Amino acid sequence: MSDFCLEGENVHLWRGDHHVLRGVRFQVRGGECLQLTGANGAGKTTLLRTACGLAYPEGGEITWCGESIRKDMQAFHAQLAYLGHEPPLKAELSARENLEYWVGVRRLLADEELEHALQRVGAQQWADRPVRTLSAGQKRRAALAGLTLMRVPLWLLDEPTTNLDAEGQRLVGALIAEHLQAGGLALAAVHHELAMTAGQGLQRLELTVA
Amino acid sequence: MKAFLDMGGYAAYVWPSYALTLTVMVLNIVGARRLLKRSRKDALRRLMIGGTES
Amino acid sequence: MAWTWFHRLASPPHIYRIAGRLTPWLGWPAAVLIGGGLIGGLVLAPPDYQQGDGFRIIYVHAPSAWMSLMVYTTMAVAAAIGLIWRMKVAHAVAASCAPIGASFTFAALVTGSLWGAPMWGTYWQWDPRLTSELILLFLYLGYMGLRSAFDDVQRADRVSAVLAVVGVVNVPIIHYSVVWWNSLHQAPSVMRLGAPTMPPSMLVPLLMMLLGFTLFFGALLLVRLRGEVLSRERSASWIREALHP
Amino acid sequence: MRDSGTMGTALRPAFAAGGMGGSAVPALAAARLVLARDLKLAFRKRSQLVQPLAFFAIVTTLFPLGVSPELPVLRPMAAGVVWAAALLSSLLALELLFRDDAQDGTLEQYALSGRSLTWLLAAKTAAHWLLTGVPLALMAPLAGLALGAPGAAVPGIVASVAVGTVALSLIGSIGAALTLGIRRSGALLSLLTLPLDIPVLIFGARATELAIGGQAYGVPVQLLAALAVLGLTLAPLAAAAAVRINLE
Repeated sequence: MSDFCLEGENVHLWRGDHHVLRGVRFQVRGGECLQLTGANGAGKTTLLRTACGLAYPEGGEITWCGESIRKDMQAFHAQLAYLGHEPPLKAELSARENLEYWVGVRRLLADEELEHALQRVGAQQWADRPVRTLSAGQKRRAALAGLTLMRVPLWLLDEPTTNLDAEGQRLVGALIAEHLQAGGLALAAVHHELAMTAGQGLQRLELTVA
Repeated sequence: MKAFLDMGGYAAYVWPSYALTLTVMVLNIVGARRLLKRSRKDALRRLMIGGTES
Repeated sequence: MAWTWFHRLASPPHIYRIAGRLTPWLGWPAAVLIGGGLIGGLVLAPPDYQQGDGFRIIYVHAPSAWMSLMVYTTMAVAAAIGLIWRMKVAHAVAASCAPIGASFTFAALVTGSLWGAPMWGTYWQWDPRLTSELILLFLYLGYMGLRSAFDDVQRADRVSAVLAVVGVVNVPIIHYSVVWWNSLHQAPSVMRLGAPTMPPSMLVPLLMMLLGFTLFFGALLLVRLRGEVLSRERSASWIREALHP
Repeated sequence: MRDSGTMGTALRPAFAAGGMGGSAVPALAAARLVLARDLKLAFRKRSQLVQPLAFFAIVTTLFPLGVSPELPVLRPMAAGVVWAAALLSSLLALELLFRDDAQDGTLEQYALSGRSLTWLLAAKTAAHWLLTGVPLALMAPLAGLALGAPGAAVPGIVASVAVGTVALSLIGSIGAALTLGIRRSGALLSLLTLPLDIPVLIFGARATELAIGGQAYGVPVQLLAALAVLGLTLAPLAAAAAVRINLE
């Protein structure tokens, strides 16, 4: 239903003397989610950072919709949302304020939208408390709300279920499934399989330690 | 010869200048050679460990 | 295409081989020129009518000062090339430049102070040339400090390259601001460098020294460059070739 | 079970900033938001705001104690003292310029926002200036008066420090961006930044000196402004390049 497509072709990357990514290949199309699995140090995070253009591969190429992501990096970035290990939230601001600034840098945000997203992750109760007072799981949920608010086709998620309870993990699965159904695509580094209905669009790529 | 060494009374300034500059040059030569030698040794060590990688 | 030629020239094995072969071609002429310049400067050149034999310091001070700026510029240009084209060899050149440049900046500073001492009656004056040279030394030290703060050579290369480029934009600004500052407070420098009024017997040794130092820098750079290129290289095949001929 | 298995029922408009939606934020508006965020954060953590100013006050106090309490002795050095203190205070706050944002991943989000990182960093630097440069410009005359400057010198001191700190913040942003990935970067940051700050020090101290002497200080202030403009065009670019490299 959509022609979005993220592809990695023979990607090589070193960290110092360590050959982390050794000719990695992948292809994710609209409606698909690629789970990256592998032991610690296998390069899951590195591959995510390479896919979004933060890290520069020494060999191979990443393409978005058939064009190298290096061609117009800014336009490519406008189409992706990256969620790293730590939710990018300021401890001194409330969850709501954090989302206003974080998402606001990218797009105009209507109040109802923000309200809806906060509700979706179950944040109504604590949306106005300083992030400093929130639990790790609540922070993660706030970050997920930010993710849905970006309204971008490409999600890059690094361990999206960390610190989440069983219900939170199902929430991640549901959000991704919804995203895929709308034609989006996702690349997720995971330790445990995502809690998603098997079948539509779920793929796996196993990375190994050098 | 003595007049030459005396440098018209400026010996205390001229000779240290030349000595220092030449020392800097010699140290540079030694430093550069040592760097090359160490890099060679490191590269060989990596060859031993890395085996046939790429 | 011109570009493939450019990249093959800049490929590490090629550079390693060429640099090794070229070193003596720069090193020996440098030695001859510097030796000739020394004799010309210390023996053949007549004493200056004002500064007597004290002016002979020019034959080591001026080339050192020239090196300090020339090496910094080389470093910045190499760093910019490395940043723009992601060329490892260019970064290796920049890395090789810093310690050479810093050491000659130090030499220029000390010889300048020794030159000024009999004229001023003190070893240190806030003379604009010396002050600029001192700041340049700080720039070198900052560059080397930044480089050594990173474990990853790749990152050290790129971060310090940004600093080198920023620094080279600033060098003229710093120089002119220091001259401007100095003109408000004291008389101009006693160090006249490369004055066009010099008689040939004084000028020729100076030119020999300048050229000799430049070639010497080239030779040093090539030796260091080989080391830096080796330490950046991961592909084993050519290292094996290069080290076991 | 509220959250799971409800796919499709939620409102999900098409992707907004994906090149088809028109609601993407222009660079300037995004930069303004970054500026507002930094200001709000600073006022939530007031102690960090006050520290550079207290530092400035202490440094200027050291000179009468260390040199002489007599104003005729202090007056000739007042300009230099004020500027050296301003330089060091501005430097003190620099280490924090990008540190927090780098640690919590905000900088990464900026780099991946699809907005110009140069603009966003320029906005952060503007916030740094508003939070340290402006208060310093307001405090500098007090220090000047305490060191024997006449009351008529106040406008000149404020003008020179206000303009000079713009350049200091910009130059400093490069240093802060370069040392982003280094733990305990304080000393290195000073070593990188201070030599580049020297022209600002020279022109700034000269303008202040002229103001204290009751003379026209227009020329050095114009030179300071020229440095600030040059910094404005180049520093955010260099800082953005350095941040990208450190995020790599």
